[in-house]
Amino acid sequence: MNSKRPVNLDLGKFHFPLPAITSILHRVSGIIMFVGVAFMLYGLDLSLSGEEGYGHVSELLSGFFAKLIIWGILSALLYHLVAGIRHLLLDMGIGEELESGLVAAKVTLAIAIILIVLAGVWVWAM
Amino acid sequence: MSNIKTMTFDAIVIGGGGAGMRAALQLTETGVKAACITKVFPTRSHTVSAQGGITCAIASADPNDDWRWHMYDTVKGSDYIADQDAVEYMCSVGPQAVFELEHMGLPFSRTEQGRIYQRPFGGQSKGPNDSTQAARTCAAADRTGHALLHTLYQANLKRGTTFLSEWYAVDLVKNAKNEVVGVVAIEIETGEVAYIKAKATVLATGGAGRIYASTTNALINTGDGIGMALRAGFPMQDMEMWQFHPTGIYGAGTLVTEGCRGEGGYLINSEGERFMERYAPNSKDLAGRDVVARSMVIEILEGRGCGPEKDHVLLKLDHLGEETLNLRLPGICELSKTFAHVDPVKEPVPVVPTCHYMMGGIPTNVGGQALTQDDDGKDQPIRGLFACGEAACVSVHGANRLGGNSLLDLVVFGRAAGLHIEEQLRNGFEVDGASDADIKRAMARLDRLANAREGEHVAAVREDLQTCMQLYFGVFRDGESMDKGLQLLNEIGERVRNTRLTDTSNVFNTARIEALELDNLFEVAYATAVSAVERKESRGAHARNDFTERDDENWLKHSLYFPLDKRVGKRDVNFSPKTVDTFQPTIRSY
Amino acid sequence: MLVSLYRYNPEADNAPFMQDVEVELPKGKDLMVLDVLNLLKEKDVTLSYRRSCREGVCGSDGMNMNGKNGLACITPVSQVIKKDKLVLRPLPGLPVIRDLVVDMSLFYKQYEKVMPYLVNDQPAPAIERLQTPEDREKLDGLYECILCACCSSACPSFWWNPDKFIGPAGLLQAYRFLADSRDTAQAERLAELDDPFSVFRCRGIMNCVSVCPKGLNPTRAIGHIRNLLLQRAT
Amino acid sequence: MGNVSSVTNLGRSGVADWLMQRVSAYVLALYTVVLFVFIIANPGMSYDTWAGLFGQTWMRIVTLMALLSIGAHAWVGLWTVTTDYMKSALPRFLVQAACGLTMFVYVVWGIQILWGF
Repeated sequence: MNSKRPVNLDLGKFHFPLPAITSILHRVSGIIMFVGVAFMLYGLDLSLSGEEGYGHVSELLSGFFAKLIIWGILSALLYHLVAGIRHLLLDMGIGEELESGLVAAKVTLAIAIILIVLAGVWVWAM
Repeated sequence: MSNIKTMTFDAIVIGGGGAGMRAALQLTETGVKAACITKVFPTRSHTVSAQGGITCAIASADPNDDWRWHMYDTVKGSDYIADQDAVEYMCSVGPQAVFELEHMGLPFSRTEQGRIYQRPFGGQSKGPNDSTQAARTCAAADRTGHALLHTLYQANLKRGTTFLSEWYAVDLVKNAKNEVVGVVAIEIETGEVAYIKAKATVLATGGAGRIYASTTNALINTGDGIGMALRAGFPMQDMEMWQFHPTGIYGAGTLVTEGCRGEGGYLINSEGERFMERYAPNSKDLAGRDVVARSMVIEILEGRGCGPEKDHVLLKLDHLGEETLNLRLPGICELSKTFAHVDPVKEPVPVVPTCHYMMGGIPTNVGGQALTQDDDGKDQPIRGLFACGEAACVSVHGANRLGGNSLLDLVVFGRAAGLHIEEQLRNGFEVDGASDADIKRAMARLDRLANAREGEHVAAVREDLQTCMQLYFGVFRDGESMDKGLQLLNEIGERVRNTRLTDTSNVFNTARIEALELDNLFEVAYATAVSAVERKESRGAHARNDFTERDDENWLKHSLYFPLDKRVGKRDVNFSPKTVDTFQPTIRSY
Repeated sequence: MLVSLYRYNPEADNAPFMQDVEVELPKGKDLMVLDVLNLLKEKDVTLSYRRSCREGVCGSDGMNMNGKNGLACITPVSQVIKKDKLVLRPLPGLPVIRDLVVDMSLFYKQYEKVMPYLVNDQPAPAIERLQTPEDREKLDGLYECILCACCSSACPSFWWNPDKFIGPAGLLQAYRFLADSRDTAQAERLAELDDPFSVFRCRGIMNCVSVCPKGLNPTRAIGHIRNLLLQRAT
Repeated sequence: MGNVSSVTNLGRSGVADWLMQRVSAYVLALYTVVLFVFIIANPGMSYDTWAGLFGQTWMRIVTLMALLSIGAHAWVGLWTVTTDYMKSALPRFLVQAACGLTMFVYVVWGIQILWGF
């Protein structure tokens, strides 16, 4: 009988506090980054292969689709960086209380969003 | 019975609260093959709700403290019908039992010297010749029961005690020689019924405050052990003695500890008067609980109650300061906010006397051995049956229990029962087996419920029972109204026997458990009512309007209720402590 | 008010389902969620849930109320109700025995793993072991745990690894004994915790802190354990 | 009693994994910030400036360190993610192996880039 027992794990039915959301986004951004590294290495390879390759990269970067990819990877990177810093602060015992933890999560999200927007502006301004 | 599962142990403990787990620990430690049967996971037992502390002369607050002073207070508090040999045992062994708890890890609050913190509690003095308020209640903030219960569970885990957790004991199994040889129990999770066979059965099933409508007791306090013992035909002692705690939160019934008053809080009426100064000029708010509860009811009856209904009084704490409240009474602050919507730091807490503790129970000797009387009125052991904790009546509380003595009772007599059983078993104690018919008898209630096609729902009958007890057997009693109550109880009893179970499933059927519990509530209520009618005097918690005086000539006795003929007899109080002089009954004043 | 109940009876149902019941609330009184359940049970006795102390100290009636774990007995309906609806589900992540009753054995097993008892290899003195008020204060916020499982069953790390990650409740108790000046088994305790799952599955999301009905902080305790493990390793 | 270990976790102990992840996090955070600042400080950067930066030995070494940090950091992270969500051993092992291989490729590729131009 035991093995047949249902488990209440309908994630859509639960309330997740902000720190939990920052955490899952951290995880998701990490996975995106893992794939993103391939793009970055490709870009680095090409850009260092000579004048021609460097020009090619610049040219690539002017395309909308490439800009989107770059912005996506940058967003993941920036988010992962900011949320990661929250983790490092948490390790030092900062933001471990219910309230401070909530503040830390809000600040994390706010800074990440600002940086991501700025990154977007920067990418499209290039 | 071939079709019923049998589990065999040397000893079983029914109840996983403080007393049961202390007994189980003692048994396991000494190598007895024992199991603890508990209807809730052990740390959900009602001991967890105890707040203020465990009273014991460990001489921390006062290096000259003496267990004899504690003994004196306890005997006086009991209004002189506690057995003095038992009180002597509890108070003298107490320190050892408390130190053992500390060694197990109980996180007691501490003094600057690093010793266990002790706070003043009601009825504490420095002996017969010095009524100075003593501070004798060892505390872990205001969560002593929680700390104690978890510590005992942890100690049992360490020793590897067998727990049958979420098993419900249905009835005792008696053999042809009237020996108790185990219990029929039901595993709540699966509905499976088993005969749990043992040479020693310990009833540590706690109290039964749920016979009253307003109680500080947990919903599980349904007097299961008392019910089982009564159905098995064994007598109950002092069942009329129910303690009403002065400070149950108004409306909710949840307890706020006497420690509040120990730390300096006091009660006020609608005129803002500290009225206990009138009733107990010396001890004031720290008089015996029966005295304080009665004073409160008188204040309310005389129109000095608080609130729109003028039906409660107030417990003032704010003058103690936020720091003290947070350090010493953090749980109280939490409870007050949740249940009274009041922050004790700022406002007084509305309180009202609320049913709290059953002083009566299964008569036992100091070793937890359950007793009955033979035809000549002499004590006879019930072979195979033991009891400890609130379910037992050793009797150390007599007609009124002192605050902090219940936790001490649990550990001292849980331990004592374990010691005593181990010794009995070591000396080759044996009982006869049970026949199929013996086991079948213990399953009768299950069979009735399984086959009842018609009848009333449990909840309605239970509610009427509780209302009846509240109305007719409360803080003040009188003959006429109790007769009315008893008559009503007879009708309710008929309904109890005709309840119907609409849920007959096996898996975690809580409706079945509640139906079985109702039988026990009724047994306890009925024993209470009959005993209360019979004791024609006022003593301790038993206060009658028609017999307002204590009657030492006729009633310096235990009452003994015999369930088979519903008769109340008397049993002598023990006035022969072994190492100290008897404390003679005098007028009890605080 | 509409109450939506998670119902499952293994003897009758193949799968759990939500049952909507209309409840008439008494006016002018803010009931606790447990009171509502008791009202419902009077009408339908088959509804199953655990309860005992009804004052928030025994830890029996942990459940998921409108998406958040807590104790039914000390949660006023007004605090959790959304759009006049109360949704009651069993604690997440633990196998459901029936209705709101979950199988807590995995939870208890994790608790047992941390040696939740005082170990002291010195002979016991005739009185209590002394402890300064300052040392005793270190146990505040730790020993008060009531084992209701609200925290662990709100923790995704515990959902995914209930057999390996000790979970917030167990770790809080692990630290309660690590922090006790009377305990002499610190090295042994830490050795038992130094694997990638037991402690380090905590991702610091603090769901445990946000649901604890006693206001305790397992995240902080886990941080302390991690620091002790680091000190031990370096 | 409480000890659980897995052949695929890197450091064999929780502390070692944890430390590795934190140390690599610091390296990566620093590297990212420095690189960002360099790029932003040089708008419209020419190939020579770019290649000049990566032509220096210290930058090559630092970049290699960052790459190795990515390897360690991602391994601990991905190992946690896979053990969280993938409950049957073989698929989990295959995904973990694929991740490991990818990381190896990244590092070798990186070395080729850095020392190959």
